[in-house]
Amino acid sequence: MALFDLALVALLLMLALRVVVEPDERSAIITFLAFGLLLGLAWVRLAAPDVALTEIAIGGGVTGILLLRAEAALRGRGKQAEPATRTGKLAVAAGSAAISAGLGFAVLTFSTPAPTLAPAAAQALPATGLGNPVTAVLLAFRALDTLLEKVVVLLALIGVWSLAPDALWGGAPDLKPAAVPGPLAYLGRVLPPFGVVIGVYMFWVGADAPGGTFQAGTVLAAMWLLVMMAGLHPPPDTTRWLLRLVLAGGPILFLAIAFLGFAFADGFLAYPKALAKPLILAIEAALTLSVAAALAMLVAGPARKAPAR
Amino acid sequence: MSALLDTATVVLVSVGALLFLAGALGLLRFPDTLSRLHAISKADNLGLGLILLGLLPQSASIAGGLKLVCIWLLAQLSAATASQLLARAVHRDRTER
Amino acid sequence: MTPLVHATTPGGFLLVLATILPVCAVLAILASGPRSAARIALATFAAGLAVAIAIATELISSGKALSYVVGAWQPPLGIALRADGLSGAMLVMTALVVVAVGLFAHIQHGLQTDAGGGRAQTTFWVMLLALWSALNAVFVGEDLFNLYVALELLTFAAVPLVCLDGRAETVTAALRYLLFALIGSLLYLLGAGLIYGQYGTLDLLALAQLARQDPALAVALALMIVGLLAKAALFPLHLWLPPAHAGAPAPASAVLSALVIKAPVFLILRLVLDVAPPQAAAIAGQMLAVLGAASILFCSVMALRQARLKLMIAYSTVAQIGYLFIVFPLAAGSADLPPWGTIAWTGGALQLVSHALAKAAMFLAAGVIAEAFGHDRIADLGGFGRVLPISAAAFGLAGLSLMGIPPSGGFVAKCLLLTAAVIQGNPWLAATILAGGVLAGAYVFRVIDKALAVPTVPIVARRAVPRRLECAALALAIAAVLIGFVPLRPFGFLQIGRDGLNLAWAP
Amino acid sequence: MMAVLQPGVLFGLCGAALVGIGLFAVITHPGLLRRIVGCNILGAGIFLVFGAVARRGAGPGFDADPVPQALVITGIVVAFSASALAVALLKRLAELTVDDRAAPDESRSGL
Repeated sequence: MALFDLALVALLLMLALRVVVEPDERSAIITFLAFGLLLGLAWVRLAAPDVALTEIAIGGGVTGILLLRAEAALRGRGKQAEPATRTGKLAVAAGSAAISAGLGFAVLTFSTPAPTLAPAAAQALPATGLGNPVTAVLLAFRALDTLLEKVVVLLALIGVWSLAPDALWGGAPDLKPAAVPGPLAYLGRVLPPFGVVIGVYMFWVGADAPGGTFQAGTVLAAMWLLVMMAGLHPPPDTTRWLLRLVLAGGPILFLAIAFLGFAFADGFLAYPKALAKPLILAIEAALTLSVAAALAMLVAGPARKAPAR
Repeated sequence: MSALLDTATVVLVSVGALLFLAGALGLLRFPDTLSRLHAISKADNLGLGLILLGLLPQSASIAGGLKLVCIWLLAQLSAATASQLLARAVHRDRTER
Repeated sequence: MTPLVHATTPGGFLLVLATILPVCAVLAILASGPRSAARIALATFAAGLAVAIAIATELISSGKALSYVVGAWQPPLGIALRADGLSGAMLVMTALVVVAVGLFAHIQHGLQTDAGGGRAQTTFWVMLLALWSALNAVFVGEDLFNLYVALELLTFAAVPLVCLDGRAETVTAALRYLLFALIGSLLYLLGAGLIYGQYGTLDLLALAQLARQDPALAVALALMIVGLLAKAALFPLHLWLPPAHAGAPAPASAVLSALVIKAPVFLILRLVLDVAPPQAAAIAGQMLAVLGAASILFCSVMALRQARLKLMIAYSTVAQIGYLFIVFPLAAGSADLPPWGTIAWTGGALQLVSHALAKAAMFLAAGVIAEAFGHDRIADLGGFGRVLPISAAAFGLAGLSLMGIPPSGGFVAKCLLLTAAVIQGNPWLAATILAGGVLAGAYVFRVIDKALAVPTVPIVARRAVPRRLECAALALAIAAVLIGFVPLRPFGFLQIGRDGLNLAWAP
Repeated sequence: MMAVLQPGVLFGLCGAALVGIGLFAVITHPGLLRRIVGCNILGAGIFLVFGAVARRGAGPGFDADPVPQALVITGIVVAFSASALAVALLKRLAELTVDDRAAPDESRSGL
């Protein structure tokens, strides 16, 4: 297995270097996507299937759509920063190498035995009623991070929306190409039912096995993007109440249950022991929808059509 | 019985992997996009099919086996669409030129 | 050594409210639509201010830090929140500035012809509220990863504020700011990962006891501090700040300059004082002081050379941030006197607060000037003091604080720092503090001089500006002056909740 | 030597190298889009270091420490949001600087 790991690491580093030196923008991005997929494999080798799913869905999937669309929009007029001078580049290369070296040194000198919270997490796991410790960390032990992170995603979305011209504020983004190729339209009709089933499945098993809100949300987001890009259903106006409700619904339910903890459990974000699992599943369900809507709208970008009044 | 199944797995997965290798070689060696596409899609479909077929006896449950079959079907669907889209793009570029 | 553990104190839930209330308002705005944004924001201001004051009152009455263990999951598995005296001061200061700026923006929005719900106005309210949550989360955060999420929340709230007007220059500034901020937070995150790998906890209180001299911790702290410096815009990582802060609308500039860059500074303070082992802290302190001194001198000169008022104020921000970094060697504690018992510590904290108030006042005054005359070219502002006396007064009073002239908060802060430098026999830092004061005097007087000038062609306002608008700036400037009346000695409030933490300083 | 080949160390070193590569790209690459990609490589390197830390935390009954893994999942989502915001800014900038030629033509590529 060590040989496999070494090959994987070598490949990852080669691809990363290729992304940096490749002159053609699109080739670089496609190389980056390959890098993202291989990274998923690395996560499997690190015994982190939850992260592997997230990495492949987000790092290899949705980021890919985002970057390729950006490349297409910027082609020929990509904004260039002032190019670095040769000495500047050398200095930065030296600095980056120093950071890498320091980091490698730190990784090699970590104290042994390695400190771990795995036993503590396993001990606290029954109180949550969950079987997947990663989900328990995300939605119980460190739920405050997850809650704030949801707000971060929504904030990024509002930030993206705020980049629309004033006249288009509140309007709909545009994802549909001028002419939808037949196969894409076909895929847009056939795949989403399967995708939705897979998304729901990932959310459902996430309580006890690898999977969970983020992975499921990303799959659902991809399906929605496919439908919008195939021109089967136009993106909604950003002021549509249903969209806003889905976006805010997950965090609002999360907050409501968090505040109820003051009255019915040990305080903010604590769950009553008997109800922990159903409550967490309810939060996860709402969050999955919120994540799906937010990620898809993040890829779709700011409004490009005036809102329907 | 299990030894027989294990042997089948080893053989099928090895052949599948070899097909992938052949597809990758084709991708690197063939001169133009369409023939590369041809090589990679053939090898991929068959290779993945053989590997999944080889893994089927190893799956612990019916549900697990069904998941493997689903993976193959979905991969078929996406690979077919992707090749179609790529071929169209090649065609469009040629006619434009 | 008895291990310190977090235990929820009475009133600890206030910390949760401080962090979560503005977020609730953001979600409410998202759910109910842009038209109600201003109303929800104004209601949240009242509630948030009340929470901040309640926290300060609780700190004073109990004399101990407030703690809250979120979800009753003890760290290191869970997350704790904690507010000591310094956090309490930051919370109150943040609430004051946010509320004053919010009222200013509300009056300013009222001047515009279109009804509420527009792009720039709605975005401003959402981002201001999110920013408040993020700042409070940074000030009460006790967990390194929780702090990372708070920092990212801060970035995502601050960047859209920079390019609210949607011009190409401001979008460029926003993009550059975003990239700097992202690199900064990623380096910080990397350091947090190394610390977890070495100690198995992300809890600051636990780390204060566990931390020892080892290479992983040194690398981690170096990465985190460099990342935070990029966010705090200390020389030479300040390049993103002037275009970003000068291009934003005045209320946005005010919060960006007064509050947003204080969050990374606050975290550096916590890392150096609470986590770093003494020798490492001493080395880091020296290096930070050199950069701080360079920042003061270089950016004061740059401020002096700016033709536009807002750019001048933005450069002045970088210079004033420099003062916060020369605190580190001056506040180096000794066996019998912990760092937070020194006068330099009090001076640094006062500088943090008084600069926030003064700088917000200055940017708001500059906003009034731009609103009235349609530009902010200093050369063409001759005699503006006759047209806008209140704003000129606000600018002047805020200027007192930046220069360090009595009576003002800045005077007390700089006086304490100067005294500390002299007592410690550190002539270079003493000279830097004095030179920075003189340079600040030069750039502030350049504007005051224009305000009082009698030009041959009297300047006329393009449009009338209501007095209410000017009063928000004046109120902040007066607050900055009032801080100058605290006594010149180590300030007890700032030491609340620090006594348990001197373990890292014991030899 | 064998210790280096443990996944918990090997991928940590890989992450360290990726951090350097990503950092170099973010600071020096002339194309702004590539800088955003560089940021993602930097992030990937950092997450791998977390992953290595998690893998080292394996014990009897656990393959890895779940806490750093959960942090990475949060981090990946935040990193994606950051990329989306940066890409939106970049596109807006291109629209603003390329004078106001009709509607920007991004519709050609569906993907």
